[in-house]
Amino acid sequence: MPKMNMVQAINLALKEEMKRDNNVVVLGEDVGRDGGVFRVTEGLLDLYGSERVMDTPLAESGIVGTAIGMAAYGLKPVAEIQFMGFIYPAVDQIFNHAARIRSRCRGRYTVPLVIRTPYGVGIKSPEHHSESSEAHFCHMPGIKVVVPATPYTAKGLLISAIRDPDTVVFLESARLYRMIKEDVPEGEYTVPLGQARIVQEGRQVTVIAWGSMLHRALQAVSTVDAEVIDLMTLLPFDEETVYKSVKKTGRVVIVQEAPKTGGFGAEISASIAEDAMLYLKGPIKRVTGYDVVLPLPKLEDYYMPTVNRISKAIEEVLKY
Amino acid sequence: MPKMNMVQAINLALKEEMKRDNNVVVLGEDVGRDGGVFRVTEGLLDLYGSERVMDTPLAESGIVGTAIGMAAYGLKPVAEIQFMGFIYPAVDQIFNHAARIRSRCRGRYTVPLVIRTPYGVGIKSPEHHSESSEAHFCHMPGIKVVVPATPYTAKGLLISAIRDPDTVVFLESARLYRMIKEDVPEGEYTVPLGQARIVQEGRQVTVIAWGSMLHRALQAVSTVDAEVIDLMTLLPFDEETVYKSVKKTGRVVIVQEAPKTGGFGAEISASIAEDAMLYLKGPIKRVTGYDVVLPLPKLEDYYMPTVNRISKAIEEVLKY
Amino acid sequence: MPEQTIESFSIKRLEILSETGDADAALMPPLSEEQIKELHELLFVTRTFDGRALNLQREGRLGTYAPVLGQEASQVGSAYAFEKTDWLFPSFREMAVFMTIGYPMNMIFQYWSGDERGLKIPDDLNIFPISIPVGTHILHAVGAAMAMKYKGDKKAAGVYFGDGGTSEGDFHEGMNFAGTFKAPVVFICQNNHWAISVPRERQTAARSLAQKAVAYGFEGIQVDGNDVFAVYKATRDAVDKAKRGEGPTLIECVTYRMADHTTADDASRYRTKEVSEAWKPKDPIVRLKLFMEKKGIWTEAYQKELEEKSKARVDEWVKMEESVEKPSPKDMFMFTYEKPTPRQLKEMGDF
Amino acid sequence: MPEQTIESFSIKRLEILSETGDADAALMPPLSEEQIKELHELLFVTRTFDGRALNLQREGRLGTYAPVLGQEASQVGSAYAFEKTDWLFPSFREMAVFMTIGYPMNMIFQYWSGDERGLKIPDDLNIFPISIPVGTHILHAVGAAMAMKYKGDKKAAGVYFGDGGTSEGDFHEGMNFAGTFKAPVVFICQNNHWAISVPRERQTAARSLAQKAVAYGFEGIQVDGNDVFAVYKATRDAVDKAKRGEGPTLIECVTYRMADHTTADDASRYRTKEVSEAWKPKDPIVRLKLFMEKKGIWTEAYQKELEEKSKARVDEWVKMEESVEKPSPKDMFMFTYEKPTPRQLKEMGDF
Ligand SMILES: Cc1ncc(C[n+]2csc(CCOP(=O)(O)OP(=O)(O)O)c2C)c(N)n1
Ligand SMILES: Cc1ncc(C[n+]2csc(CCOP(=O)(O)OP(=O)(O)O)c2C)c(N)n1
Ligand SMILES: [Mg+2]
Ligand SMILES: [Mg+2]
Repeated sequence: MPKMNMVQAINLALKEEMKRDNNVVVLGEDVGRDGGVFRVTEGLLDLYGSERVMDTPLAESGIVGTAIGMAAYGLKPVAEIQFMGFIYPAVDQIFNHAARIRSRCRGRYTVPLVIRTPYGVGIKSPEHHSESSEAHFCHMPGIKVVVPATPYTAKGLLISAIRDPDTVVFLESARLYRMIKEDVPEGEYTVPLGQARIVQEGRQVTVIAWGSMLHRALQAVSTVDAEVIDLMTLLPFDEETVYKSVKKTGRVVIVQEAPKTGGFGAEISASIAEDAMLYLKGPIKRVTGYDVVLPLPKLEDYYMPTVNRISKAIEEVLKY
Repeated sequence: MPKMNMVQAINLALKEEMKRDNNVVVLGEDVGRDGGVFRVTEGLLDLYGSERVMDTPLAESGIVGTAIGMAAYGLKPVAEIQFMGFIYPAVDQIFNHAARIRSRCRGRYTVPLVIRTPYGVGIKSPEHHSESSEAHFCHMPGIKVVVPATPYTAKGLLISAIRDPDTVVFLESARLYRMIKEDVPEGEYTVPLGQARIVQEGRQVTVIAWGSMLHRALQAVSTVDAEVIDLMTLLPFDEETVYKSVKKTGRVVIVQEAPKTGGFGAEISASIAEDAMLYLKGPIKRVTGYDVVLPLPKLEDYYMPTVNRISKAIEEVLKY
Repeated sequence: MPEQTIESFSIKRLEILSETGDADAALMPPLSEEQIKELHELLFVTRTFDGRALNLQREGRLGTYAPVLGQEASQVGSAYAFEKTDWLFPSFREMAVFMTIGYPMNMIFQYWSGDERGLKIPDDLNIFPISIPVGTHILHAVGAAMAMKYKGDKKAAGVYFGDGGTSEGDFHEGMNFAGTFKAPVVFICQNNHWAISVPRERQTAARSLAQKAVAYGFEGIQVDGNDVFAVYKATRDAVDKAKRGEGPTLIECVTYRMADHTTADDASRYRTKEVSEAWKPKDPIVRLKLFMEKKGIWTEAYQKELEEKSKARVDEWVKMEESVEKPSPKDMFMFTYEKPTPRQLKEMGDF
Repeated sequence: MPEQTIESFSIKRLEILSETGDADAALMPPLSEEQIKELHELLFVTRTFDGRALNLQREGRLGTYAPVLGQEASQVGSAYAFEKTDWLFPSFREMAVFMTIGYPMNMIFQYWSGDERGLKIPDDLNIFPISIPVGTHILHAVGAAMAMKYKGDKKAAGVYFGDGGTSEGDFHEGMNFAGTFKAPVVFICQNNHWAISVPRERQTAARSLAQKAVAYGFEGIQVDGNDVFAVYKATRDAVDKAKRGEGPTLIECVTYRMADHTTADDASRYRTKEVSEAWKPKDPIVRLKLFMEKKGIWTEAYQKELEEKSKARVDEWVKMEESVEKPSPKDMFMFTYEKPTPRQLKEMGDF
């Protein structure tokens, strides 16, 4: 089986899905001739032509808004937003339309759309190139939010997202793009949306992470009997798997790259505090980015949750 | 002292602040001649002229973006977004600029801007006129989020917001606008940002709410020895007051109008589960809107947390 | 090589039917007597519907409603120019568009009564649901048009918005995508002179809205929006052009919002009676009636019959609307996703 | 009353300095020899700075950097036309603008090395910090201009953006607000023919970007962006007009991005060498040099001195940048709000 990094795995998913289904089209800034600024869409233009792989004008609301129209007409657009920090002009189209059109017309029109965007700190980029704003999208009923942490799951999740009948925001950690390689089969397989993955079983503490933070979490638990959950789908998240683990371990650490306040870690913590509280032995700890405007590269390493901070949080909850 | 409803109280705050400080200007859709669709800016145009009370073109990003420029230049703009459901086109300006300009240039320019907008269910309006999307704004370091629940606090908080050196998103429950009247002094007073208000002291359970939900919470506790907290400022929220109450009561119910998942109630719950867990007697309950696309008026009453649902949650936590 | 002129543009205005009911023969589109009567009936029944909606609202039987009074020709004339397989994208004031394509108007009453099910578009009609956020649906029309082109379908998209709508960023992005991709889309701007309380002159410093097309490299044309023939002809030409693969067109229909913005609005706060009075002689229905009279196809008897028929149809729609069962609270959960999530299933337990 | 023309527009293009170094005397702005030399020096030192930045980046001493090569005249000529009290709003490629107003260029190196403190604008300079999200800062310039007008300050705002920037909704909303409020703002669009890999023709179907002003009811003009005199004259006229209260102007500077989009980009993926080679003869510095030579104010000796001086200045900025102390992690918390929040204070305990 070929070893692939995440860029290659996602690229392969796109190629295969476009081959399988003529209705799958790709659009965004620089996704065509350039193959995307991270080369995730490399080769698609040559394979499928500029009618299906559309370099758009520089306008994010335009990209998502026209993709909504395409999706309602019957296509399955995969729209790319160049960096997550530039997704905000499209928030209105995502919240007020992609998430709602099915409801608005009681199912006559639907929006089977995938919005891919790289997120996160770690590539030493200018301002706005390092955001992880998943929490905003997780507070919008009608869309789904997926964050893969490995090449294998990335391919399988993206195929599921493309085939999903609803709008999926698909977040790709730019830091992970070329960091890890693993076996990724060619050909069709899916990883289902809405299901978490237990990466490592354990009994003393449940560590919950997604995307780039999974790998730091895994480093931090090397000497602990920890159960590590890769959430994969954030909205809707797999409550069952989380609660089952909490019932077993009684201790929880949640790791999130975004600033702490109002991040998605809060929802997981609050859900546990509501539905699995009686199994808890002590406080639920969140290890997160700080509540600050994301710093430029000189300070970005200080911003992100470190292995050390995660370890300390685990130690603390293990005290109970 | 004159009795005022919230529209009158906010209107008075605007009038007084504009009188006190020439740099305070008002802009938005229909804020001038029409006095705003809820009449909150009524009379300002006649008092202060169209140079200070600006009817803008129909463009929310334009309203907030130009207001940012005005604020950086030295004015103190109060921008109105006609309904919270229409704030999304301005999210990019709020997140990527209003929240960050101070940081970007290390304080050389700042954005002392207030963005007022009516929110919430309850006025039997068309789609997009009933949103409570405060949680999105509470996950953005660099801005503040304020939600008054009474005419008196609304006036004092708005004055504080206008004088605040940072951008404040100021949310006004449309349902409350004319629902309650209370004594509101003319002339200057402020209610500080960042501080919660204990509306009713109690020992058995802490009920936390903001904006329109406060009044339903108060109805629900009529037969219980509950401490009721009106959060008033959501970002940054008054952790001290909340934890102090939780330490006393050991039981918590949080009431939020927005859909449950990823709402601001999650942050409060998670903070408690992290920093005050050991004082808790049982689960933290959230009573919230459902995780659905907000229904049109025929079903909106079913969507909102009812007094009955709040009471039931209180009963439940009292079991522990 | 000093200053030189590199581009020149001009904006045209089309009028066919005068206020006295005379039509310019050279420009008159080929419409049969039957069709002209059909247009007249559509205008008239829309006005009847609109008046009834206001009454129902006053009685508390509808929620907020956005009247179409005065703008009927802009909507009927344009919608009539599309084929059934084309896709239309209305804003919130397009009652006459729904009427023209044969939408079950009882469902439009149902929608304004606060019930989503009124927008469960019948499968054989290609109209998008009402879109409230101003200007935003323009992009959907452009995207659908791009999809039509990609699929090789010989169809066009038509999208409706107001003078206020031209100020939104999404209008700009939609126009620009349409121009760049030569999408088969017709932009129908009803310049009714007001965006709630903001008059047209304060919405933009451009003297016409049609000229905004210059920014995107395609044609913009202004028409008398109260002249159903001019609106029809301009739209028909634009639809044909789109289907020939020659790209988009912007049509500015100059008309007037004769009523309040919505039933929640009070226009007397910001405009005088006189200014709307001045538009009365331009009424689209009066004008068409004068034309038909001159042609001998309008008689008192015809009019009486039309009035009765219109009233009967509207009565029937009201009755149908009122016989609809209340929605179930569970409905809230059924259309957020294709299938309810586990959390939603739990929440549904409350009902 | 059939079809009639209701509006006509034409778009002009201004060129003063030919590729052979000859200036159109009738259009030549009143610039002294000193000023012309100053312009030449600004162009030249910017190019030296820009080349050094690329080197530093390759050595890993700067992060991603956006070179200005080829566009120097568009920036120097325009920035030179503003007064010190006017406010400028750069995008991310405006190194020559910062240079022209006398910004401490060591701080620009510092910024691109990933340190916010490089944008702590000195109090006596009225330039906004670099704005990365394309097109968004246009609104800030318009808002500041509206504030200038409200305050009665005789100032203008100038805002810089690219051909790609004209596609964003914020460009549209900014242009429209500016027109509606007659704000004293000058829109300076550097059409460098590329938005990363997307060529100008695929950005919009409009044949010029200047014509986009038609949509907003004010003047748009195209200038040869490699002709520092034409850029200066057009901007100066626009600034004066703004200060006379006559509203905004859009200036399209037609130029070329000679280098990669940024150091993270590889332009050979999407454009051939030939297409950029074709722009070499239009180089703004060569052209001005030829002009100066003809006027007798350019000599080999002058050039040599200029080169040495430029190199020395850039060396000095590099040295200054490198002597700066590392930022403290605590800095992260100090500029989010005026005062850190209680939660931030707790978080700061980690350092
Ligand atoms: C994005 C957005 N902002 C504000 C509103 C509130 N609003 C509803 S209609 C309207 C005015 C629309 O004017 P125009 O586009 O001219 O259409 P008309 O009402 O005249 O048909 C406004 C401001 C909205 N619906 N959407
Ligand atoms: C809103 C937004 N979307 C995407 C980007 C990524 N991006 C940076 S520069 C650029 C192209 C800009 O082109 P243009 O406006 O012509 O300016 P130029 O780079 O040519 O100076 C893009 C797409 C961004 N910075 N901001
Ligand atoms: Mg209008
Ligand atoms: Mg460019």
